[in-house]
Formats: sequence, C-alpha cells, structure tokens
Amino acid sequence: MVSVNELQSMYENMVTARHYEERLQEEYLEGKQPAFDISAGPIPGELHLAAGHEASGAGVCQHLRDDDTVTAPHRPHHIAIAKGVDLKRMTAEIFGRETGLSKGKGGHMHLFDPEVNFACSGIIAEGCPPAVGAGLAAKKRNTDSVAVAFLGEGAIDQGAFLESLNMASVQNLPVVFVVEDNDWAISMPKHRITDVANGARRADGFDMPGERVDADDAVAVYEAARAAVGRARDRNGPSLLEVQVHRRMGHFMGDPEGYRPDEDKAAAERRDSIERLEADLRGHDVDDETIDDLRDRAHERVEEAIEWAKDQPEPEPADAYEDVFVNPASGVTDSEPSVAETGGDD
Amino acid sequence: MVSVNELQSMYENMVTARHYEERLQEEYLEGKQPAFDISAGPIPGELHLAAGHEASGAGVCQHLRDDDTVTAPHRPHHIAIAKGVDLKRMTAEIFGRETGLSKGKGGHMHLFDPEVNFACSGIIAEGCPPAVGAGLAAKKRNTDSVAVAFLGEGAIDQGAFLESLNMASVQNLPVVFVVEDNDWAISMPKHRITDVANGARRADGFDMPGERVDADDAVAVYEAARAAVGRARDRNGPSLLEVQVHRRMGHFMGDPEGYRPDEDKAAAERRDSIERLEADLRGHDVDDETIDDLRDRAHERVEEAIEWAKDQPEPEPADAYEDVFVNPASGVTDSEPSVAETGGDD
Amino acid sequence: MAQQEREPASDGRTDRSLTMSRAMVEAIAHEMREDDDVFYMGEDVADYGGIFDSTDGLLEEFGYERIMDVPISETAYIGAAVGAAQAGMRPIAELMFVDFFGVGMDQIYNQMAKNTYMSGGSVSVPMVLTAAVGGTYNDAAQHSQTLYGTFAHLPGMKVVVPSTAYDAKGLMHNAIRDDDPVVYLFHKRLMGIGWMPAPDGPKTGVPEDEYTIPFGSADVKREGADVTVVTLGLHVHRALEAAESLADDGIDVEVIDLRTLVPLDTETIADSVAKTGRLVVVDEDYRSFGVTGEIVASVVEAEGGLADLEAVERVAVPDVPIPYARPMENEVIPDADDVENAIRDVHASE
Amino acid sequence: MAQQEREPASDGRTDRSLTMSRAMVEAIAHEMREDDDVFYMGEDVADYGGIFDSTDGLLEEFGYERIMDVPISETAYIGAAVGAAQAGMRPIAELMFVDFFGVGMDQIYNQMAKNTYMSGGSVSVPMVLTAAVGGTYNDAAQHSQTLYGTFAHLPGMKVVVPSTAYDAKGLMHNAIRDDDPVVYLFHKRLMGIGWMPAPDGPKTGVPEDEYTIPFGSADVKREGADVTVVTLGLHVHRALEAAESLADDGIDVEVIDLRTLVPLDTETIADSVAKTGRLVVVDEDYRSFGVTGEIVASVVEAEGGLADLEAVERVAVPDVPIPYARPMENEVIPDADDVENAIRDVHASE
Ligand SMILES: Cc1ncc(C[n+]2csc(CCOP(=O)(O)OP(=O)(O)O)c2C)c(N)n1
Ligand SMILES: Cc1ncc(C[n+]2csc(CCOP(=O)(O)OP(=O)(O)O)c2C)c(N)n1
Ligand SMILES: [Mg+2]
Ligand SMILES: [Mg+2]
Repeated sequence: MVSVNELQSMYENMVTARHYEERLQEEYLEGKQPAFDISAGPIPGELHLAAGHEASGAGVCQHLRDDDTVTAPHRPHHIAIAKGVDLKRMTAEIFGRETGLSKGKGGHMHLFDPEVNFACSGIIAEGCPPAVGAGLAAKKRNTDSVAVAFLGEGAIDQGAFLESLNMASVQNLPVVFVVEDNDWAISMPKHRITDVANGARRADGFDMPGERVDADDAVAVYEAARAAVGRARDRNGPSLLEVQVHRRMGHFMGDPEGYRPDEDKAAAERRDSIERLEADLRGHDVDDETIDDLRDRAHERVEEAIEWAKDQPEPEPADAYEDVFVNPASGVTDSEPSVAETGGDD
Repeated sequence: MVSVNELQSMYENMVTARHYEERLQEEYLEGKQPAFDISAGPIPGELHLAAGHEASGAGVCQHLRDDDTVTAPHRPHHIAIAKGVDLKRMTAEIFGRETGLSKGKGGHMHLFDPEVNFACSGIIAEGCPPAVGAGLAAKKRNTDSVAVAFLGEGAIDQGAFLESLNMASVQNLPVVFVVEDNDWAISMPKHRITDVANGARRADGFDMPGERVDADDAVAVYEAARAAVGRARDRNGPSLLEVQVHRRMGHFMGDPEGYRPDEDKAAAERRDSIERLEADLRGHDVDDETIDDLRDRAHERVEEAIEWAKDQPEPEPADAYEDVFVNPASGVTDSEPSVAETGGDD
Repeated sequence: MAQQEREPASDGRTDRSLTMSRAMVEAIAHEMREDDDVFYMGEDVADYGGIFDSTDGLLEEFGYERIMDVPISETAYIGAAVGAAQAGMRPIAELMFVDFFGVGMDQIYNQMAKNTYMSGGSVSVPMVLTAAVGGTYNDAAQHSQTLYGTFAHLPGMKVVVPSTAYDAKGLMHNAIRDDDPVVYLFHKRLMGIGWMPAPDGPKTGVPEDEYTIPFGSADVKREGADVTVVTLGLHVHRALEAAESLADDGIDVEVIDLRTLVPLDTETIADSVAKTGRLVVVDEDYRSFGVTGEIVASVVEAEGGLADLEAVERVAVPDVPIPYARPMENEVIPDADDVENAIRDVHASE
Repeated sequence: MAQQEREPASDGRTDRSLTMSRAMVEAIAHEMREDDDVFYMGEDVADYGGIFDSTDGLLEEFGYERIMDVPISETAYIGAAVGAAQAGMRPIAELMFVDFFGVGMDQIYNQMAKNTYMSGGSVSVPMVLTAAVGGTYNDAAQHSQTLYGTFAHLPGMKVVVPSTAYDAKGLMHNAIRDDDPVVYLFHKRLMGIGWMPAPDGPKTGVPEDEYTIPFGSADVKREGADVTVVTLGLHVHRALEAAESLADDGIDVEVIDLRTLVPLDTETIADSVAKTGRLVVVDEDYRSFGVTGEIVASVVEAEGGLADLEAVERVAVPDVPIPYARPMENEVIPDADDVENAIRDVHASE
C-alpha cells in the first residue's frame, strides 16, 4: 500500500510538472507572437509538453533511486522532474543557455543528467536499447539498480522497442518498459496505427509480464510499477507496463490540432490525474493546507528555475566546436572525448 | 484434406530441392579443394543450403499461384523451387552466368523471378516489408493475390519482421509470415537468443492468428498454410506460421559446425520430412514405381539445370555498368532504370 | 539556364506565384489524378497534411486509401513501398525528417536502391522517398541535418534537392514518373510553412500545367564572370544574397544550383570554372567526405580543370552535430556572410 | 613511418608474425584482462569465435558473460552497448558485416556518435563498433561493401581501418582505451581466415607487449619521390604491389596508409604531394561523395596544395553496387593493375 508520504511526493512531482509545462508554454508562445514563428522567442526550436502525462512519470519514478537509469522520449519533462533532474539546469538547457545541462547544445529533446542517470532523445523508441544496456551494465556489475525506458504508444510499432523487449527478456535484465498511451501519435489515433488497443499484450510474445493501467491514476501506476520495478530489482527480469495518460496540449507547441475532435480534447481535460490524486490525498486525511503548501512549493520551484534560467548567458558561437570529437584539419592525435579543433566553417 | 495429386506435387518439389542442394554442395566444394577457399571454384561466394527445410517451402507454396508474391531469406532454394522459379536460369545465376536470372549480378542470395513474383535477399528479415508492400498492392488493386514472407527463427527478433506484423495487421493485408525454425541461427541455438520457444506466440501481440507446426511434416504445413493463405486470399488479414524444420548441413558451405553437438546433427538427419512424406504417399496407395518416377524426374530436372548452367557464358566485365542508374560523368538526363554510363574505375 | 524544361502549355499562367510546398503538392495531385497507381504513405500525411505541408489538401481529394497514415515503423512502410513498387505501383513514401533515416536505412539502400541491379534489371522500383531536411530553427542534432552526402554516396538512388517552387514542381513530376527510385529532399525552410517563414527566393512563378525538369541538369541561377558558387537547396538563396551584396563591390558571381546530386551535372560546373577560375562550394551538410569534396574533385578531374582552377573554398557544416542554441547553430550553418567571405577570399587570392 | 608508436618493451619478440585477426584478438584479450568493464557483443562471437575470427579463442578465457552472443537485433544490441558505455563500461559491439549498418544506424549515428555532443560533454560513450568490410570473394551487393565514406561523413565517430597485423593491434588497443566511440573496420581479406587466403602483406611482426598507435597518424608504408598514392585497408597492399612493379620502370611511388579516416592526417598527405606533385587516391568504397573526393579536396585546400598539384586520379568502385559474378566483381573493385595504370597516367601527364 502506498504511504501518505509517497502520495505527497508524487503529488508534488506532478504539480511541479504541470505548472512547469504551463509556464513553459507561456514563455514559448509569448516569444513567437504575433504570427507563430518557430525560430523566434526565448525558447528555440520545437517544444513537446507533457501536461496530462504526469501520473506516469510520478508513479513509476517514485520507486527509483539516483543510480537507476531512465531514458525518456521527446516528451520528457514530467519524467525528468520525477526522476530528480536538476530543474534549474534543465530549464537553462531548454532556454538554450550556457549553464544548461548540455551547455545549450541539446535542448529539450536532449536532456542528460548523469547525476541521476537520466537521458532523453528525439527519435521514436530510441531510448529503449540504451535502457537495455544500462540494465546489462547493472547485471554485469552485480548491482541492484534498474533501468526504465519510457515511450509513447505510437512508439510500440518501432523496431527499436520490439527488439529491446526480446533482448531484455532473453538476458533476463532489470529493465521496465513504460508505454505512455495518450491515444495520439501527433495526428494519428492509436487505432489507425495498431490493432492492439492494449499494448501490454505485446509482452507475452517475448515471455515477459505485461500490464496495463487503464486510468490516469497515479496510485494505480504506482502499484503496477512497484511490482515491475521490484521484479527488476530482484533480478527476476523485465516487464512491460502500459499506462493510460492524456495529452492536454498539442503534440508540439504550435500544433493546430485540426485533426482532433473537440470531445477528445475535452475528455483529456476531464480526466485529470492531478485532481484524482488530490482526492486520494484527502482520502488519506491530508488537509487543504498541506496540499496548498505542496502546490505552492512546487510553483515556487518552477518560478525560481525559470527566472534563473532566463538570467543565464547564452553560449558563445565558438562553443559549437567543443564537446565532440572534431575531425581535425591536421594529424592531431588527441583521443579525449572533448576536442576543439576546427575553427569555423570557412 | 490434402489430395494425392497435391502430395505428389509436394513430394516432387521436395525431392527436387533436396537433390538440388546435394548437387550444388558437390559442385561448390569440388572447386574449393584442397584447402577450402571461398573465392575458388565454379560457384562463387557464400552458399546457404536448405536441405532439411523442404517441407516448409513445399507445404506453403502448394497454395500459391504465380501472381502471389514470395520473399525468401538467404536460404532460398527450396522455396524458389516450390514457387516455380525457372530452375535453369536460377542455377545459371548461382553459377554467376550471363543468362542467370540476374545476369550474374545477384547470386544465390539475390534471386529475382518476376514471372512468378519471387525474390530473396541477404539481410535478416529484410523481405518482410516488401511482402507487406505486395499485399498492399493486391489490396489497392482489389485482386485476390497474397504475399508470403519466409524467414528463419533467428530473424524473429529483427525489427523489420516485428514492424511488418503490425503493419500487415492494422491494414488488414493478405500476408502470411512463415518462420522456418531450424533451431539455429548460424552458431546460436534458439534458446540463446529468445525466450519464446514457440515464435508463433508473437502473433497475438499484433492481433493476428499464430500457429506452430511442430514437426518436419509437409502435410501438417500444408494444412496450416491452407488456413493462413485462405484467410489472406479471403481478405481476412495476415497470419503467422512457425514451422519446425532441420538444418542438415552447415549454415553455409565451409561452416565447420564446431559449435554443434553431434546428437543435434544426427537428430536433424533422423527427422527427414521427405521420408515422412514418402510414407504418407504410400498411405495414400501411391506405389513404389510412381514414387521412383517422381524422384527420377526430379533428379533429371536438377541435372539438366546444372548441366545447362555450367555451359552458359560468364558475363563480360563491362556488364557491371548496366542495370543500375549510374551517376554519369556529365549531365546526362536519362531517367531510364538501366543506364550504362560510367566506363570504369580509372 | 535549364534549357531542357518542357515549355508550359500556352494557357499556363506563369505569373502565378506558389510556395514550394504548394508546387510540390500540385505535382503530386496531378500525378495521382493521372495514374491510380500513385499513392502517398507517411506519418501524419492524412489529416495533418504533412508536418511540413507536403501533402496539405490531398486527403480531401484522394481519401485515406491513397493518402495513407502509417505506423511509426519506417522500416516496414518504406520497405512496403519497395514491395508495392516492384508490384508495379508508384508509391511515394515520406520520411518525416531525413534525420530518421537510421531506423529504415536497410530498406532504403539495400533494397530500394539495389534491387534493380541485383535482379539484373528484371525488377524496377519506381518509388519516391521524400524527406524534410535542414536546420535554421533550433531543432538540434537529431532534427536539423541535410545528409545530402549520405544518400548521394550510395549507388542506385537518384537524389533531388529543389530550391524553388518552379523547380520543385518540375522535379516532382519527373521523380514520380521515373522508373528508378528517387530520393526527394525538400528543405523545411523553403516550404513556405506558416510557422516557419521562408526567405523570398523559393516562392516563384509556377505554371499550372505539368512540366518536367530532367535530372542531371544544374541550373545557373545567376550568371557571373568572376567566381563560381556551386550549391543547392536553401543555400542557393544564401549564395544569391551574397552575390547581390558582392555585386556592389564589383565582384561578379555565378551561382549554380545543382538541383540533383545524382545524377550530377559536372559539365555545367566545369564550364563555369573554366570561365571564372575560382570556385566556392557551399552546402548545409557536414563538410568532410560529402558533397563539397566531391564537387572540388570533379572540377580537378575535368578536362583542363586543374589548370583552370586558381582558388577554391568549401563552406559547409564543420564536422560537428547541429547544436541547439541559436548562437551555436548560426555559427555552424553557413549564412550569406560566410558565403560572401569565402567568395572574397577566392577572389582576392593570387 | 609511424614515429608516434610507443616502443615495444624490450622483451617483446618483434620477429613473431601474426595474422591480422590474431593481432586484433591479442589486443582485445589484453584489454579484457586489464579491465573488467571491457566486454564483446555480437552474433556468433562466442562458440563460433566470430565469422571472421574476430573473437577466436576468447570464449575459452572469458566465458559467455563477456563474450556475448546476442539476438539478431542490431538496433537493440548496438544501442545496448551505447547504454552500457554511458554507464561506464567499455563494450565492443560487432556488426558482422558493415553492409548491415542500415538496420542499426539510428543507434550508431544518432546516439553513439552524438550523445557526447548533445549532452555538452557530460556523457561519454567509450565503445568500439567493429565490422567486417570488403569484397573480392563474390558475396555480391549486400555483403561486399566497405562504406568508409558513410561512416567518416557523419560526425562524432572515429573511424579506423587497419591494413596490417602490427597496425591492427596498436589501433585496437587505442580504440578500446579511447573515451570516444570508435568504428573499427577490418577487411575480411586481410584477416588471415583459413577459408579466405590473405595476401602476403597483412601478416607482420607483432610485439607481444601492448602498444598503441595514435589515431590521426597516417603511415608512409613506402617512400617515393614521383607519385603519392593515398589509400587504406586492403588497397594498401594493392598499391604496394603496383609500386613495386613500377619501380622497375623507374617510377618511384610513395604509398600512404591513412589508418584512420577520422581523424584524418591531411598533413602527411599534403607533405607528400608537395614533394611529388602527383596524387592517386585509391579506395574500395564507392567513388562519388566519399573518401577519394575528400582527399583530393584536402590537398587542394592545403597551404600551397593547388599550386603543388600537377595531376590527380581517383581509383574506386564506380557508382554501382558490387556485382556477384567474378568478371564483374573484378572489374569494379580496383586491383593492382588499376592502381598501376592510374599512377602511370598521372606520372605521364604534363
Ligand atoms: C523514428 C521516428 N519517426 C518519426 C518521428 C516523428 N515523431 C515525433 S513524435 C511522434 C509521435 C509519437 O507518438 P507517441 O509515441 O505516442 O508519443 P506522444 O507524442 O504521444 O507522447 C512522431 C511520429 C521520430 N521522432 N522518430
Ligand atoms: C541484419 C543481419 N544481421 C546479421 C546477418 C548475418 N546472418 C546471416 S544468416 C544469419 C542467421 C540466420 O538464422 P535464421 O534466421 O534462423 O536462418 P537460418 O540460417 O537458420 O535458415 C545471420 C546472423 C544478416 N544477414 N543480416
Ligand atoms: Mg501518444
Ligand atoms: Mg535458423
């Protein structure tokens, strides 16, 4: 059974994530006015917000430690927050600043925080194999850390995910695959791209337990994840979990969502996992004041991170030549991972 | 129920295939003596023989017409024979001759016979997506032709196969996937690379029927394939079939098979699907003479094909520049598929 | 300039201006009307109309059967296009961003590109693979590449890179009708998408009637006597901008738009360098082992090329992934100033 | 020649000859003994010992846990190597034939190669990706490529191509110890596999002790004054053969073995061309948009390079897939005669 402390912790993560997304949305859109221009404003590039996905990140990561690895997809913020990624440096990264997690090189789809073993990336299902690799490293080193790969329901038809299920299974690795099913892959409804309404059905074909949590319910996710993470930590092998979530915003900021029925969007708003968890908290006799405190603290943290990030300096142009092996103009024999050799493009 | 005619037809295909492999083995190895040298002898390159796989090709293709498409993997001969590929031109191709199916450009892993819609290729599971495409074309053109993708059990962990299952399923395409399970992927036993002893279990995760035929039994394959091909032809969607076969020879010619227990190899020889089918024929009152006739005719056809092939001329060096779009040295604007422009490498 | 183009029919209103995406879509729609075997597959190509407007409006006319959304299974659907093409259809398959090629490359280069050859010509693969390329909007290392060199290096595919609406339409007609596989790479920044403003150049007059632009015919987008700039895609416009700016200083720049990398029109390049003696090659792909090196080598190899050549510069993305933050992305993707500087350098040399 | 190599310890018996595969395996075994974090993953690497002997004998010493057979899931296991490397281990992942890159390329180039950059250097990916390359034994279009240019073009990977047992060992030590991802491409024909006889050259004296060969140091395998040949892999030996044959005619050829494509030792090349004025670039990859063009461009760009250069030829696979039958395969893969002819051409020119 979930403890009140854990409920509160999940709640705080979820409220932080929700407020974070809402604030990023403001900051992002503000700069793209009046006609939406993706290359304008304080936050560069694409932005995929996860409002409505919070129960998944919070419920799963509640079972994880810093030495556990998480890989996340293009919609990563709620997971990063629940995993304990440094919020200030993550925000600075999203704003493209020098003190960002990746010094401004990665942006919101490429957040890496080795302190808590978190990474995300922008190609569908791409994080699954590296999660298998983290599980393999844990097994080889005989630690009890685990790895969790998050992906969207649109990603369950991608080879990288399906191959990873088999590899984790045959090598009995401590890996949990978590599918966040928000019913949409950009504009494509789930039923258009797969006949399997319950993605967890795929697990059996790889001799792995699969379970679906059919509501935006942080506590139900928490319970299912307890079993899956526990199984991994006890060296009993991988699991697949599919979690129903909802996408409250467009696929990316600027998405006109012309393909989406109004009722679908309205339903996403009705099924609010945060309200539901609030009710659970009250059911556990947590009073209004405590809940308000948790929420205020979360909001404050978000504001602080955003303020801090916006104050940070931008990288210098020449920083672009650092942190990669660069094919040197002459026979440089340095084999360090970070080399600054090439001086420019002309 | 299978008819006597059909039993005889399968038998003839199987005996042809078996004798073909044995004869190719002789021709191939003869030229590589005394120390095995892969680049010597009348048959160039690698050679993957399918002795022991015959029940699969024969049992499935018995249900196919020329307008049905088959894609096969690196071990294709028995399937090609059962599908009705021109044996002479196929043999000439294997011997690298000008009159081969591909004019000597493809070799034994790249046999294409558009007359009967057969193709094979050398990358694991690579033929699955094109089979899906053939099924898609049939659906779009509203014909009742079907497509069958053959692959090895080692290929069921490859993304191309797994993605194809989903795509065929969600688009309800007339495709049958046939897994030939010979227990080995080169030197890797099946249990080392997957926990799913019965690969047909994967089907359910894509909402598709899956069935396994657990013996080297052409009649059982025939029955299972009847249902699967029939389902496809009737526009009821794809199926997955796994068929137990045995590899009587090395993975490729020259494979020392040091990894393979003697008993495993002995078992492969014991479980001979051809002997089994012979017994079935006798059970259907086919007499010795008829069986001998079938066998003799098959052997004759093989000998003829090999003799013919060995008599064929080799391609000219400059033929290498034909049948592909070649980046021309100057602004040639030809957009035909076959262009000979580049004159050499120096 | 592009002598080979078929003249538009007399009723074609050539004064009509289109964005590059409208011009592409017009060609696709025309081919789909003419030939039932043409269809389009990709992610978000139906209701959404293509993330970069590549199929905008087609669903309404042709329906879900011919403008097909597919699972996020690039290997499966690109390979399915190969299979359908071999069965005689003319599929167009879209890879949403060229950067995703790595999940489906086997089907692309080992089957689509090779099956004609491996079958000795008995099989042809008349399909088009479209993909969006390019940076300039801070989408970082996995969504900003052009990868021109990667596709042009591997034999069996024609590689098309339009820079204007006029070219985009004619090249698309040709691509769909071609019996070989064609990789058609369109630059996002040129498409004229509402949320990603295009520069002025790509929106051009486009005849309403069909017309084809043959592959392998580079287009001299600007004639000049002093320096030859060879480029493609977005960088045609950046080179033209640099050329205009240098005209004031009396440097007369010729700008060659390759339009196709395979086949490559080395003749037009060599002729121009014979005239100018000075060469600047500009692209948005990685510098090393790619387009710029090939163009330089092709000039050096041409009859008299080495003698003609007085100075050369390459302007491309230095060999680093594309960074996210603006100052860094601007640094690595060549802009008009970078091109201008290179032109000045080769002009001043000797 | 290779000044930078660490001297073998005095007890090293440098007169001991090894095949290239034995030399590679020796380096791997040494690193595995020294560091528990090193392990090897691939298809048929355990009991079989690697289809091309790349792990021959390692299972016996290190067991299945460290010499790991994996499912035929290149995306999964190469990506798993990335994950394990980021967790601090030092995996070696083998792609059995480089031709299969297309099924796993996303993990290779979008993660292995880019994660260091995309993380601003907070993550490193100390792994080695090995793959067999090359033709000459009639394995046709899907099993005979070298694809040097494909890997060298995309940033973030070091690319190593040994041509002798001595180099193979030193480069392998360096590859495993490198904190960057390294793609190590070994040519099948050089390995000394029983069933695929190697030419004489690759079997060389190899010290028993460890030693490293720094990346980015090309090796002048033969000094000469008249013509510079730049090459790598198998073609080092074909170029040396051509050079010997030409020596009788008084043409003195210098043969440069690149050893690594990334980093590229352009200095050694430019110095040689400054001396000879004549350049032949030879490789086994496709001609266009690849290695040969890059080398030519790098010489042209070098200080004084354009002035030094009097004649150039490229010898590579013309832009066709590799055909199966011998007469055709022999035609497209450059042999010593092709190299000799090109050298004669550039020597005769002017
Ligand atoms: C291999 C690949 N194909 C396509 C894309 C483009 N793309 C980005 S997100 C997305 C939809 C993902 O849907 P889902 O996995 O359900 O995640 P969600 O966005 O709903 O959270 C697509 C197709 C990509 N990034 N990578
Ligand atoms: C993508 C890819 N990976 C690896 C290989 C090398 N390879 C060729 S056959 C084979 C084993 C195939 O086993 P299976 O599918 O069971 O077929 P079988 O040979 O047993 O008939 C492997 C690994 C390949 N051709 N393609
Ligand atoms: Mg989704
Ligand atoms: Mg097998």
